[in-house]
Amino acid sequence: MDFPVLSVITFTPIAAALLILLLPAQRKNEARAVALAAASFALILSFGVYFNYDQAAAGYQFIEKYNWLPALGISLHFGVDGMSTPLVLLTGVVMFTGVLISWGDDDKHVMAGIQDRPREFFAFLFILASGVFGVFVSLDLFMLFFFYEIAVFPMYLLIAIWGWIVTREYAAMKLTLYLFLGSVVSLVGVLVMYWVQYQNTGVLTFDMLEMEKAGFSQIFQNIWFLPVFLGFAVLGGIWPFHNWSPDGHVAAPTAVSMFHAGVLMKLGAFAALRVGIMLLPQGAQSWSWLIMTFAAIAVVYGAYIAFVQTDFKYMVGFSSVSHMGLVMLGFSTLNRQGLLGAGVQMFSHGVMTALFFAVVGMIYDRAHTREIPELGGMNKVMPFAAIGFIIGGLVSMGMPGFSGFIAEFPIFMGVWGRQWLVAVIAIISIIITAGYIMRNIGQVFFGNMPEKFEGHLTDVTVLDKIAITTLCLFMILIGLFPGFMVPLVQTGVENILRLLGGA
Amino acid sequence: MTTEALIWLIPLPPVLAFFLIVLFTNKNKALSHGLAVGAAFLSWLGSMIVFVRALGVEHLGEHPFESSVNWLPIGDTWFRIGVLIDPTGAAVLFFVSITIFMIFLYSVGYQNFGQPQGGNDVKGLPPHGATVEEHGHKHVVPSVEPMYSRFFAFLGLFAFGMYVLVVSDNLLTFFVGWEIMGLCSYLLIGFWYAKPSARDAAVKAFMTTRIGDVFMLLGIAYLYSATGTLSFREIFTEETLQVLATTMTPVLGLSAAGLIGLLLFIGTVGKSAQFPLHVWLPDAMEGPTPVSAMIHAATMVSAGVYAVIRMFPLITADFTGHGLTTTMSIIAFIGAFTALFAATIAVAQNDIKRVLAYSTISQLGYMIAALGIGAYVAAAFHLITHAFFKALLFLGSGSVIHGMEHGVLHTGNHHVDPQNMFNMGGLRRKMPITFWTFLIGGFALSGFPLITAGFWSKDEILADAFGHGHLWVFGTLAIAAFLTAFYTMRQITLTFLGEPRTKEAEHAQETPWTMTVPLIILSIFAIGYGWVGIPEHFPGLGGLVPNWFHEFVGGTLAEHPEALAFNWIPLITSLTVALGGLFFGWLVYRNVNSVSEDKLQIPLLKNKYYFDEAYDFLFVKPAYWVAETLVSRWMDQGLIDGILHIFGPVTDKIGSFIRKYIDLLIVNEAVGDGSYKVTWWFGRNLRTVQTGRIQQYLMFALFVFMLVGAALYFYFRYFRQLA
Amino acid sequence: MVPLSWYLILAAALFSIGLFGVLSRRNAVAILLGIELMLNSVNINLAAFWRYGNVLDMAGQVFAIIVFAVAAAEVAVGLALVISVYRKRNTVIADDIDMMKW
Amino acid sequence: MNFIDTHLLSLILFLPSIAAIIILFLPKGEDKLTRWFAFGASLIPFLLSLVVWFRFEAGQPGFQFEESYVWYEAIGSSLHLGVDGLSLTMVLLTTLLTPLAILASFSISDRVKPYMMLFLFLETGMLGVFLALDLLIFFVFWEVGLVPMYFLINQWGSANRNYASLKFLIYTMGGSLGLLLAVQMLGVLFGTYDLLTLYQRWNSLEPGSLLLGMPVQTVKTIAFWAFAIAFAIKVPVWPFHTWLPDAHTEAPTAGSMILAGVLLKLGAYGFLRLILPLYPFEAKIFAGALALLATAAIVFGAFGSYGQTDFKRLVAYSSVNHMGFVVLGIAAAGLASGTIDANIALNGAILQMFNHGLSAAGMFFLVGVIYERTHTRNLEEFGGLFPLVPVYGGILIFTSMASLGLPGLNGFISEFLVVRGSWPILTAYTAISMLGLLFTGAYILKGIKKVLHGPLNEHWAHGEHKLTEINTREVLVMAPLMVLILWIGLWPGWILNVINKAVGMLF
Repeated sequence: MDFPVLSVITFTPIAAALLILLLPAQRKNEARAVALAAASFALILSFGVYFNYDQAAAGYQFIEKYNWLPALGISLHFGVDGMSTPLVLLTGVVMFTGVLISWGDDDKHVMAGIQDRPREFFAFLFILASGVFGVFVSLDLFMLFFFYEIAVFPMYLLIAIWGWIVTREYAAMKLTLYLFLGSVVSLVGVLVMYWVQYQNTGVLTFDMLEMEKAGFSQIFQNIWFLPVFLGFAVLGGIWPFHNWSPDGHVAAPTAVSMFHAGVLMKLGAFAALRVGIMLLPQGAQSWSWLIMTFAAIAVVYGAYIAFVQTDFKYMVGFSSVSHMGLVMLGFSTLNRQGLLGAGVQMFSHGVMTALFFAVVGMIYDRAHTREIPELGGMNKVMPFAAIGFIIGGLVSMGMPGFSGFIAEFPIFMGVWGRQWLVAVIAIISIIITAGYIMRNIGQVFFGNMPEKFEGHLTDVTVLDKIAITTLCLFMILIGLFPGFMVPLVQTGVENILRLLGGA
Repeated sequence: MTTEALIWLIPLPPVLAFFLIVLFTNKNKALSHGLAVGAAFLSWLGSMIVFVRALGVEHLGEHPFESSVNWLPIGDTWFRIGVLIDPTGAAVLFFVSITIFMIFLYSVGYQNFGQPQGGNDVKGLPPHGATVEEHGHKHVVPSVEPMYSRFFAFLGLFAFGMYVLVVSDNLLTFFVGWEIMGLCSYLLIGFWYAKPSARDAAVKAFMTTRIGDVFMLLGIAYLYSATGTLSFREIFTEETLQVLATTMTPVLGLSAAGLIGLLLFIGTVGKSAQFPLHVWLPDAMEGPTPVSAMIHAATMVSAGVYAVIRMFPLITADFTGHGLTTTMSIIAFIGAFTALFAATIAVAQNDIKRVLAYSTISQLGYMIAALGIGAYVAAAFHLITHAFFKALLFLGSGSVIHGMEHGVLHTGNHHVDPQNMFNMGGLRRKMPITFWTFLIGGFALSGFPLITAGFWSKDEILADAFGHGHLWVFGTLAIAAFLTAFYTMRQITLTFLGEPRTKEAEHAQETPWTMTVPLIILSIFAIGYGWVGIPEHFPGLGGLVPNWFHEFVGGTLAEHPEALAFNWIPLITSLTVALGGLFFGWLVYRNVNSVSEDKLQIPLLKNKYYFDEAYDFLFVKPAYWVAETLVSRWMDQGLIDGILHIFGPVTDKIGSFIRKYIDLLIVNEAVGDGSYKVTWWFGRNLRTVQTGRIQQYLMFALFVFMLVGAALYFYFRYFRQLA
Repeated sequence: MVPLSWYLILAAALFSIGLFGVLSRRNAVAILLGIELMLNSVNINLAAFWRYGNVLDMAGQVFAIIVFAVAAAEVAVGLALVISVYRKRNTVIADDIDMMKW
Repeated sequence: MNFIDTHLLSLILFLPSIAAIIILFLPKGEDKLTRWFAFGASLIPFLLSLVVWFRFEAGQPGFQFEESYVWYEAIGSSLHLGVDGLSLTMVLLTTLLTPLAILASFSISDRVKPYMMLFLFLETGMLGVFLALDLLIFFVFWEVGLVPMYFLINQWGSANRNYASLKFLIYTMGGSLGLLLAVQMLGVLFGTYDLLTLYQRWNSLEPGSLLLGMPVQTVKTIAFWAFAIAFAIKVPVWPFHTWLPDAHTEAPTAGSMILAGVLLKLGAYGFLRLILPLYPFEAKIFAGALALLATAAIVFGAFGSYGQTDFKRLVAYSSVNHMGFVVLGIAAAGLASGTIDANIALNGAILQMFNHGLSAAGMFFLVGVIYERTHTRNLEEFGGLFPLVPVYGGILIFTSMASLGLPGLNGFISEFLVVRGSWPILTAYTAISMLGLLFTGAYILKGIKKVLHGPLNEHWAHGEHKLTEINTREVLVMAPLMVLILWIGLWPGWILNVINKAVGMLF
């Protein structure tokens, strides 16, 4: 591994953030340009990682290891496997598109994107991005935690400063409390694991590859699995700790919503998988029923609530609660298909919901309302966005031919393998999803346009179109050729199954 | 060319004519009717050749002309279709081809070919006549039918249907022809579709016959699944019939043969307008007259009877010779009843065509009754003779109407109905050819002794009924025969005899040759055809000509029906009823000059026993109600959609319930914001400790310090020693 | 010569006076003076223990000197604060200086 | 050339989509170009399927022209295509109707590009179902077909289109949830979705054993109904039919043509391709229930049709009535599979699918033709139009007669075969269904009577409302249909031979 690609990816955003902060405040476009450059760079690198990952070899690759605090066995240990590689790519994509759509247009009639202090905005956004990358790539539990917190903290500022004026303080505070509470709980768990592992093996290390071999006792795993898993899963929006996320989505500015739903929630899910399931497999075995229950509830529950939302962003927010529920459902099956589906679903949902929020943001920037009944006829002014949203909608209702189906189908298969009843219950969500997606598409894009909008709305910008296209491409690509991603995820799944004792 | 090949070709010319006219020549009238009449002529020629060749064959019954080809692949075998000409077929082909040809020819004149185009004629309505300028003064002449070509196209298709039906060797293609005729009758009855009456009559005809057809289809399906074939020759083998006769069905204790026969017969009831499905036929008069002739005489209704004749071996499969089977008695009853019942209605009709229509129903009843009692030959015989003279009568009546219309156009008084017999009278002088031919037809219909064909066929039926001891059938038919003679004479009297009752009648004109020639030809057959079937034991005439028809057609059946011993009673009966009926008819109506003087205008009869009204009330209206209200409104839109529409709101309810009472209330308030509130509360209440007064802090510090100091002091002072 | 205890008593008394001053006076300057007294009492202790203890060990004196320095710095800062407060609010009464309090 | 030979089916399947994507890059505003391109593109699959049709060896058992590509290894699903006599007939129908439908929609001038693209995608969706030999692929295309149709209705439909399209989509998706679950279960049980494998292994489960903690029979029964309901909604069988009149009525003309012509067949095809082979036992048990629904569909469909005042709804209900015969035949075959009667019934059912495809498409097109001119579908507002549009009238009567089941035209053959086949098996139901057959006549004649016959409604006679005669393009759309209708009516051997052989080998 000549070129330390992972660490470069991880630290590019934060470097860019510093660079941006050095720029004078009024040089908005320079700030944007730097941001875009950095995002593109990260995207290209993550593509590189994605396509250079050797599926035949599987396992962890692009490994880098630097001592950081040897005394405590903390090292900067990076590496990706089949599970995290797609997520790295996802982060790159969302980051890139996020920058594009929040490029902003200082023209006063449009008021799209971010005009207010873009410099700071992008800085914080990129710090967040670094954190996200870090979590996905780090193989060191301490580092993982470290980046985790880095990812969570800028959220507060981003929402509180650039968010929707009405609820931003409330939402930001709520989000922060939830997430820190969760991470504290899991931190306790992590430290306990650290010490117990020390007692068992006599080696002080946070290296997860080592800790996998720690051989925690059944009792220990049963006790500590829940705190660790749930603590992380809070960020994954698991029911009943999901409530921060819709509020957060709604309050956050568009790009942040994209990051938030598209990547941050995956962060939680991924950490829960990496730390919870992979380090405490037996615990996962014995608690899977509970996780499955929570997940199943979340799936249906989220769909139902989304069905009745009149606020466009709340609708999307709850739909992602439902979809993240599917991810958790996949985890809880602990079998091949389920985990595979969950892995793909993390990517698929990330792209899809990012697209959703992007489009919703574009509409809100122009119509200045998110009340679905007040909207209508958007297809006339922004056909491109309409098509994008429709594709996203089809993905979210699990329509074959799109990534959603590729992801959900194996999840349900996995559930069949465990408990067919849950599959039967959870499947209801598909039809409800179809219901609200189609109804709202019909209203927002094809309904009658209120006369107050006539002639006042403008089409989306070219950058927006690029962003939409990029996101759509991934969903269709995976939908038509599962081979693009599935085998990769499969290698990761095999590793997990090995830890689970070849379930 | 082999006879089989020829038979294959017979139906083709008319259908070719149909397509050619529809696709290409419909703009050109002359070309169109040229095609149609030419086609009819070709088919007639072919039929004649086939007929003559058939006469030449010994035992045609055992070795008929037949050939067939694969048509439908069924499992490992094929369903074959083909042609078959056995004696009955040949005989039917003979009269069918002639009448069809005549009718085609007649139509040319009837639709006023060569007349000018009417000024205000529109498609879909009968022509109103055209005004022409003739040396000085303008006067109105009949105008040519606007849809002239279309008419011939339809006729062609119709003829095709009939030929297919006659020559087909299996029930399926038989049914095909049968239905094609149904379609054509629909199209032709509704030819003047812009007239609501015509339109409704067409629908009525189609639907009523379709009721029968549906049952017939079932019968065919049943027969097919029971025997595995639909070919007549294969079904009518000894063992097949035996099997059918012996297998019992749950329905009315009928044998399979009986049930199938019954189902097929219901088809006939529809087609041949037997009671209770007779209602469509009189309304069918809405069509142009040649159509009526086609439907009533030559083809369609005959087809019904022909079906029963074809199926005769099946129907009589379990018939031992004495004691009719259930099926046969049903058939006999319906036939006899229809014969009488229709005759009574005919007595009170004033429309020249309606009289004939009802007489047709009644005559068909004759044949059906005859078949019901097993008089195969007699039925076939009457079928043929009737075809001739009834076609003659219809065309004659058409000619009369045409003449009257001429008068109407002349006077310009369109309120005069040219079909009402009370507007006529004395036409014998105006249109002699029509009169004489009509007279012949009428006499044949009433069975005027010895010279007319009707006499021989009808007499044979009566003789059969009497000879086999079905006296009730015999009685009914006898009365019917009397009525027949009576209303026929009434018609002739009112139409031709006496003096013209209206100016229109005075100005009536003889019709062109294209119409009269067919009349003449047909009248020849109406007389001559009877002589081929004179019973050999008939006094006097018996020996002169051999009963060729009996031999020939009888040969169709497996066991040849024996000739009936002669008996005076039926002969005398038929003589008396025929002559008596004619005489009374003349007596009563010779000086009746207006409807009011007619004693027989009984409402019950005039309104056909109120059958239309009853059916409308019993079937049509309920059907509408079921369709529009029950199924569409209540079941589909009400019940099913109602249930579907519940889903949306229910989802909404559940969703908002979860959101309101679980998500916001419990998850959000209790768990989420709740924890934050608790923290807040503690902070709010603990902050009073912080006064900001340094002295207080220090006091507090000092106090604590002393406390700790004291504690330590005592600790060391005592516990150390204890330790 | 004078026994050690006398010095200690003196120091204790001085400390108590200082402490009393700190706790009782409302004038910020007075509080500062109190603090000074307490610091000086400490110095006395240090000096006394040096003299009666191991003379070669200089720790006592060193600490005393450190205390001087600290005291001087403290007085400087403290008085500066007091003066600026006085400039702003025309008072040196500790209780009235409550803008940080909520 | 060699490539084409070896990839015939996948070419047929994907060419339309490729064409659709090309359309995306055609210059804007070039409606004429777009139309003709779409038309031409849809002709290619038709020609290819003709090639397949003629190269197809009817006698040979099993599937032909098989192709298999890796698709979703992870869960054991591959893009496995192949045809037998049954699917080939349907493929031919689809590839024939699509160009006609596109030709029929040349009159569309609003957003031509997306319209044509959706149409071509729709074709791929439908073909996929017919060609798939992999359960998952089957399901994929089954669902994919919905989307273009939804937008065709929702975007180019008439007044009530939102309701209709949503009802169509949600209803069908909801119906296929059960199918989805059952498919997943099969996949989990056997680790593969390959139909040919499933046929054997699913049926070779010994009855005593347990599946997912339930006896095999119970599982099979549930799965059977899951399949059956999904297909029954699509067919549609009474009482799942109410989406159909709405969808048909609101859809654009060409949309209804395809909807009636092909989409309904998907359901019936599902019965034939999946239910009968996978659940012979359950099919036998529940054939009665199925036949009951079918009969209800026949009778109520006819009555419902008779009760309509909207011309298009009338025709829509007629589809319910006609597809009822298909299901009746299938039920009969399920009850007595293997017997000659069953074969006849199936022959009839499959042929009826094809025939109804022709006649229903024709009928809907004709309704569309007059709707485009008069902008009304209310039967009461027509009347006596025959003199104004003689050619149209003739075509309408011809097509109506085909759908009425007039002997000599195609409808009769199939209906007769169904009746003949089910009579000995389901005598009572067959007898009752005759009532439906009777009323078929009633509503067809009602349609003709109200539109063509009767006194001329002067409103259409002159002025700006003057009704114009059907134009050449429209006649060209009808011509192939009419030819086929007549041809099959007179000489069904050519197609029935293929069907019959397939039926003989399959069931």
